[in-house]
Amino acid sequence: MKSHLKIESRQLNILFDSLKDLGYTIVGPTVREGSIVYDNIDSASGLPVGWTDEQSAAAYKLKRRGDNSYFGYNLSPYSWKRFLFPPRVKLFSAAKKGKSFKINSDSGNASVPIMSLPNYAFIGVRPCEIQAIKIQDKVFNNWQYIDTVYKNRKEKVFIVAVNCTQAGGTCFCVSMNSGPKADNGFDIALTEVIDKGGHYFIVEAGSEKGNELMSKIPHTVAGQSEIENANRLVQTTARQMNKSMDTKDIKELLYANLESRHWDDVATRCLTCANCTMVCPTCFCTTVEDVTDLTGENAERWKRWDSCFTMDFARVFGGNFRSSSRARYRQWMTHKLASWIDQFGTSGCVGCGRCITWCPVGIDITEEIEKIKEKGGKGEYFNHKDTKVTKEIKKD
Amino acid sequence: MKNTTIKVDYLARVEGEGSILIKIKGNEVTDVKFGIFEPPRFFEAFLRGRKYSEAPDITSRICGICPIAYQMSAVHAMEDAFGIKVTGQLRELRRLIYCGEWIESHGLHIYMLHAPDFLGFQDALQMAKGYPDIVKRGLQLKKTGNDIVNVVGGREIHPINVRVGGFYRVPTKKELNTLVDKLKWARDAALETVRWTAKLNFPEFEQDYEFVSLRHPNEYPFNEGRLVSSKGLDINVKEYENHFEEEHVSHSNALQSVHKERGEYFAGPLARFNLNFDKLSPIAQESAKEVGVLKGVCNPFKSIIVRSIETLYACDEALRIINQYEPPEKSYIDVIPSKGIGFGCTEAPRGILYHRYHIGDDGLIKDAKIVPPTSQNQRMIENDLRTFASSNINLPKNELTWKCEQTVRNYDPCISCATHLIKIDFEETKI
Amino acid sequence: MNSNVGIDSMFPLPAQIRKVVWETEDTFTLLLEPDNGGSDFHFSPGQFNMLYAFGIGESAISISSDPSNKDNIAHTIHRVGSVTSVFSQLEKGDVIGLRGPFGNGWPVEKAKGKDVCIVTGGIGLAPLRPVLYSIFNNRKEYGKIFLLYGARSPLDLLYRVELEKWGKMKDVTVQVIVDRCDTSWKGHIGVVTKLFSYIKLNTANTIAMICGPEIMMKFTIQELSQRGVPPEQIYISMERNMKCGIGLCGHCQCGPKFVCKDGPVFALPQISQFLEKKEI
Amino acid sequence: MKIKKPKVAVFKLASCDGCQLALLDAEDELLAVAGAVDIAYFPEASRRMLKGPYDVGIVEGSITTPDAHEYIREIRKMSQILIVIGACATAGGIQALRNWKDVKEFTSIVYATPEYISTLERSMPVSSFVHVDFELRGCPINKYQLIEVINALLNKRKPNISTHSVCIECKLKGNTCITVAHGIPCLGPVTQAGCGAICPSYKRGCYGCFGPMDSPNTVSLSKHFAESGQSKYDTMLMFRGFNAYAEVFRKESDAQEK
Amino acid sequence: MEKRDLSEIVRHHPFVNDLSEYHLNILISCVSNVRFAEGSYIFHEGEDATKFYLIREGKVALEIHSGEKGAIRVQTIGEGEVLGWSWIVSPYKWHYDACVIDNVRAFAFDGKCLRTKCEADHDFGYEMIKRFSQVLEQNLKAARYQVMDVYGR
Repeated sequence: MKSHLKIESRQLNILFDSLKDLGYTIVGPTVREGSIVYDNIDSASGLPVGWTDEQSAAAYKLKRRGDNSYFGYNLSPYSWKRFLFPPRVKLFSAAKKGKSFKINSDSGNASVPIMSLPNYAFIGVRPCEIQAIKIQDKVFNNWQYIDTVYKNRKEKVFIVAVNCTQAGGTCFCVSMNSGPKADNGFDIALTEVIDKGGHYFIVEAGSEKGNELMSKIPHTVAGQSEIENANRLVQTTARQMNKSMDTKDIKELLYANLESRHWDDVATRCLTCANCTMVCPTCFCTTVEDVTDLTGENAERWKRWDSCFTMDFARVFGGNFRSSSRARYRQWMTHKLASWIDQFGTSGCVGCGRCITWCPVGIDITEEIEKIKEKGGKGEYFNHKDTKVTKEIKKD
Repeated sequence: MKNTTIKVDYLARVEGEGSILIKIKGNEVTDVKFGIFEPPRFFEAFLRGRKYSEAPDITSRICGICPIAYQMSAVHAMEDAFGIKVTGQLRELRRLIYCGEWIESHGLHIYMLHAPDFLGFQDALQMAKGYPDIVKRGLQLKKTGNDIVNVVGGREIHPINVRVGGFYRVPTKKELNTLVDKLKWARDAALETVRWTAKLNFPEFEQDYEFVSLRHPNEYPFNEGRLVSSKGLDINVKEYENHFEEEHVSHSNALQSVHKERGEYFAGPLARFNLNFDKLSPIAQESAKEVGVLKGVCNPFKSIIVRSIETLYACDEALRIINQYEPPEKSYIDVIPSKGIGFGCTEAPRGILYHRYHIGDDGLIKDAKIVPPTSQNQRMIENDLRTFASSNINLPKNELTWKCEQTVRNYDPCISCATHLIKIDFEETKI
Repeated sequence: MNSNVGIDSMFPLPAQIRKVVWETEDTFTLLLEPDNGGSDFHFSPGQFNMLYAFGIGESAISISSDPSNKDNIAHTIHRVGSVTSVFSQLEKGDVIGLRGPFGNGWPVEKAKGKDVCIVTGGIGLAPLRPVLYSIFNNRKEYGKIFLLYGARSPLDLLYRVELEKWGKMKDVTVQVIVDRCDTSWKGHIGVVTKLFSYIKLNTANTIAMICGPEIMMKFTIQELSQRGVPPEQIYISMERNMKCGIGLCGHCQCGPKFVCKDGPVFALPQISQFLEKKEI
Repeated sequence: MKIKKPKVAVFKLASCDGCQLALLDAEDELLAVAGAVDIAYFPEASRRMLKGPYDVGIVEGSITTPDAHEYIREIRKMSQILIVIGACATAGGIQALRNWKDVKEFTSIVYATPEYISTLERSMPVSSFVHVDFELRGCPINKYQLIEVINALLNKRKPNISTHSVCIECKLKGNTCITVAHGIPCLGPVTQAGCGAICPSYKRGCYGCFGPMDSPNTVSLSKHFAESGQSKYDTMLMFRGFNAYAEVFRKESDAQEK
Repeated sequence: MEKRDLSEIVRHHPFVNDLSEYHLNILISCVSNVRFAEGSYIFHEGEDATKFYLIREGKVALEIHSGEKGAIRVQTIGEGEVLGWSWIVSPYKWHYDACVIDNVRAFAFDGKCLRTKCEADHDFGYEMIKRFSQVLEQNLKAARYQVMDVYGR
């Protein structure tokens, strides 16, 4: 069993200083114009001290907590995806050379030497976000071809996880098995405790780097009751969660309901604006843009985030595989919750609830699953033949 | 010159679609028409029933060259109607964004629209072949103006950040500081521009104009002040319509504004300069003195120098505002719309721009009146054409034609602005 | 198998055009030689390359040449968009970019000892030509070969000389059908599935490979199934909007499959459930 | 090696001039553009007015007069490729607000030819009269998009002009959604990207100046506005703005009046 | 040829190979053996549709004539297929020209004879309708796919 350590809250700044000493650029939660975002911060005072956020479908609000907690909020609008998998990267630049062309060797983000990348330390990574990073590892860094932009960034990052001591209004990590406590995938993990005993953090180190860092920060070995306090907070958080998703046979459910009338119903509400995919910590689709200068002598290729909700996404010359918004929403949800499992051996959803909070019209993925189940369950749209085929595919 | 007609069907290097027609019989100019055939767009009509808060964005679409002017006149008129006064840093930011528009618009006019006339080029792109560095300097100067509008307003054309009561978001100090080095360069470039334009060849042409502009007790006017003229006018903006009226002439899709008693008048840089020379910053005044252009300049061809001096002033003023800038707590003053009438008049790059709105209980616009600078100068432009053509009647036709075009360009007329309305009694139109 | 793994998997390598062959009015074949010589370039029938027109963009193009011929890597291209239009204007000696080969291939190994029935339409013949070459290179290892090929009109037929040559080979049946024509055409007219009337399939021992527009593949599958070819013996090649070619950009999904990395060739049971549904 | 430079002409119809100004506002690129193409007709910038035909015609402004009808057909004939720029040319512009008003009365005062009245009642996009090869959206257009279109034409590629929602741009920038976080009504989810999501970046709601995105669900958004307490009149005004006559927005604003 | 032998040979044709002996015999009562040489026309548009054919060998192209474009071939019918359905659909006129493009051997069935038998024996009539409606459905489907121009884009 891992040993639990304890840091007093007033010593949190030493953690910042130690990370800086190790050459890290610190990114953490901070208040910017009415929301808690992940941005560069210098010290613990940059954290959203005493702030929390209230989240529900299509609503987000900052509020005062009435205490001095550093991590008393739930989740920022954006995940760490922005830093590990930036929204726009240059893949290469190239120049014409006679009839041929030459790729400039140091031209793109893909070929940026790993040494010159920023050394990020992420502070305040939630357990669901750790799960999301693990999922992106499987997407980008798990077969013959890898995303070097992601891989190089991921390799260097130092992760300070913070376990959740309250549940947000759109959280359902318990259903997705991704929180409210992180068991691994971090360098150190903190649980913030404020009680009669004071304001302190229970710390677990999850890597050699983590142990090394802890050796630089004044700490004590946590007492049993303190550990229990922390555990109790996490357990309460799990119980507080008022959203859930039944994931049993969810893949089979969705595969069996590809023609459910319910997709038409969602399509009347869905704006196909793509917000859900942008804020999702695991969505990974990209497109490329080729550009030239006016002379046509120099060219660049850029990669940027894309979304299965755009009309161009599945367009080929002469047609579009998914021109209806019904098909696009179905693609997103079925991919996230079902086909992802076939592709990467894990669900693509971590239960962070961002797609619910940030959908401008408040479409709630957990509710939609319930409705599909209800309608499918009636047998009206449930095609038993299809489920059989699904099982055959599994064997394949 | 015998009987001849000078005809320019499509006047180039002005914003919008205008034409010139001058008929000459023997040694006499018998007819002059500065025609505007730009199609009318009925802004006053469709402003009715729109929310007061939409006026700055909608009226900015009257003109893509000076959208800030429209936004500023609109917000001041609305605030006047609701009895609100925007002060402090918010007021300064409004001056700053206006500086941006002046620098951009003047830069465009000096280098791309007007200077080619003096140097005998069809356009600035051709001029760039002979004077590459000068054209590049002009572009860079203009760009600095755009940069200000961009940072404060969100984009160069039809900025999105201006609202009644202030701004949607105020810039951070850091954002404004990115402009400082550019502006310092621009201030030097503007000074060079003053010196360069002063060396151009100017036709002998001086007229006894009535200059009309705003005048503010403490500053060179952008947004506020009384309306004054070189012939003794001194009124509150609210009284504008008591003293000025618009007339419809058959050859133009735009209304011509005249002083009720004295007829045509002159608005724009030359008017501002002559009526507010004392309020220019020291560096601007010095540059004027250096090139010998002083208060009382009455040659409209020299407006290119005055525009340069105003550009220099705007750079200087922008730097002053940025230096002392502290972001205000709130980006706007709360606005509670109420029934009433509001007036606004600000100094567009081309001259005074007057707005008047009648607002209902519901905050909706009941009636709007807008008088853009080009409408105000239109009659004077015709006058200048007549005088100029009469006194240069012996020039070869091509040369006279070009010189007449240049005479119009002295005013930097913005025809898109001028044709925001036509003579229609909207009162009778069912909305 | 792939030399360009990792960092440069997104970098196109220059490849010189050795020859341009116009197959029809709007379809042409580029014979390419990669910069490093073709010697490293191995591919399986059915794989594709991402071809790059400098500054314009990329297009996923199947390789249409004989896998045993290392000198000329052929791509038969239908001129439809801006990238392929640029390709259509190129000449011998011009250089384009190449990434690949990507994707899996046709089951040429599994088909050994069996009859092979190839059903294609339009440009769909191109990715199957390497299969025919492979089979003819190892002719004894295969049974009867059927090639059923549909095209828009007689003028749109690809590889006409080869079609004729193949048709004369022993135990090879080539049947061609067109959608429309004038009276000079003496061949079949109608949809490609009609050609099944004229051949005799040993359904239990036949591997079917289909490539063409999705709708054509759908009715071909129906026909094959009706005739009793088991689904696991039917293979199809899918088309999607491929951007990266290496399973990272997400564009080419069809159900749980990434067409670029799990396909483009699929055994029918892998994909049939999704193929049946609209707009998957 | 270089082939003859393409002849480009810039034409103006009913508009504010802002979109053609965007070309002059591209200070850093202007001279390069002028080097790559022959700007043969551009009255706002030059006295030099070469006759057609032109390789590329760029049109700003909407059709509001009978003369403009004829003019645009002439322009079409003269231009091998016709690009229309800005909300006026692509959707009738802000002056299309007249399309809802009774202009019969005042048009008959102004123009004597009654058979033209019906056409004058409306401000219409160029594509209602002639075939258009490319429509560049925006009130005003984004100058970088204009350069991109010219660049793409010169280099024979497809312009990188996205037709998806403003939301994607907004999120790429890293903005926090102002609708969700601050309750500010925003047309971003139904509006085409291209402006750089400036309004949300300045904490105000998008007012739709790039027109409808490629698959806008205005009905759902309006419903959400209503549920958030916005009046039908205010929602009507939002859709009836700078792209009021773009079909989807027009239908939605009409629906709000029912 | 003996009836017995004829029924054996006709039964080989896929169109009727699952027909009951009884119905096959009715059919055969109206049959004749025919040959057409390449280049000849079996029937022309507008003529009375007096027959249908089961093709045993060879190939027939259906043509439509349009003034300026000349003959357009829309479908071919070959071995194992059936040519002609107009005999069963009022007003019993051919809609195409049938041009032989490969020497044809076929069974011809007399339409008028069959129609009388269909009226007399509705079971037989229903059997015919079932088979010919399938031919019509396939033709319709094929025509639709061809119109879609799936390879053309």
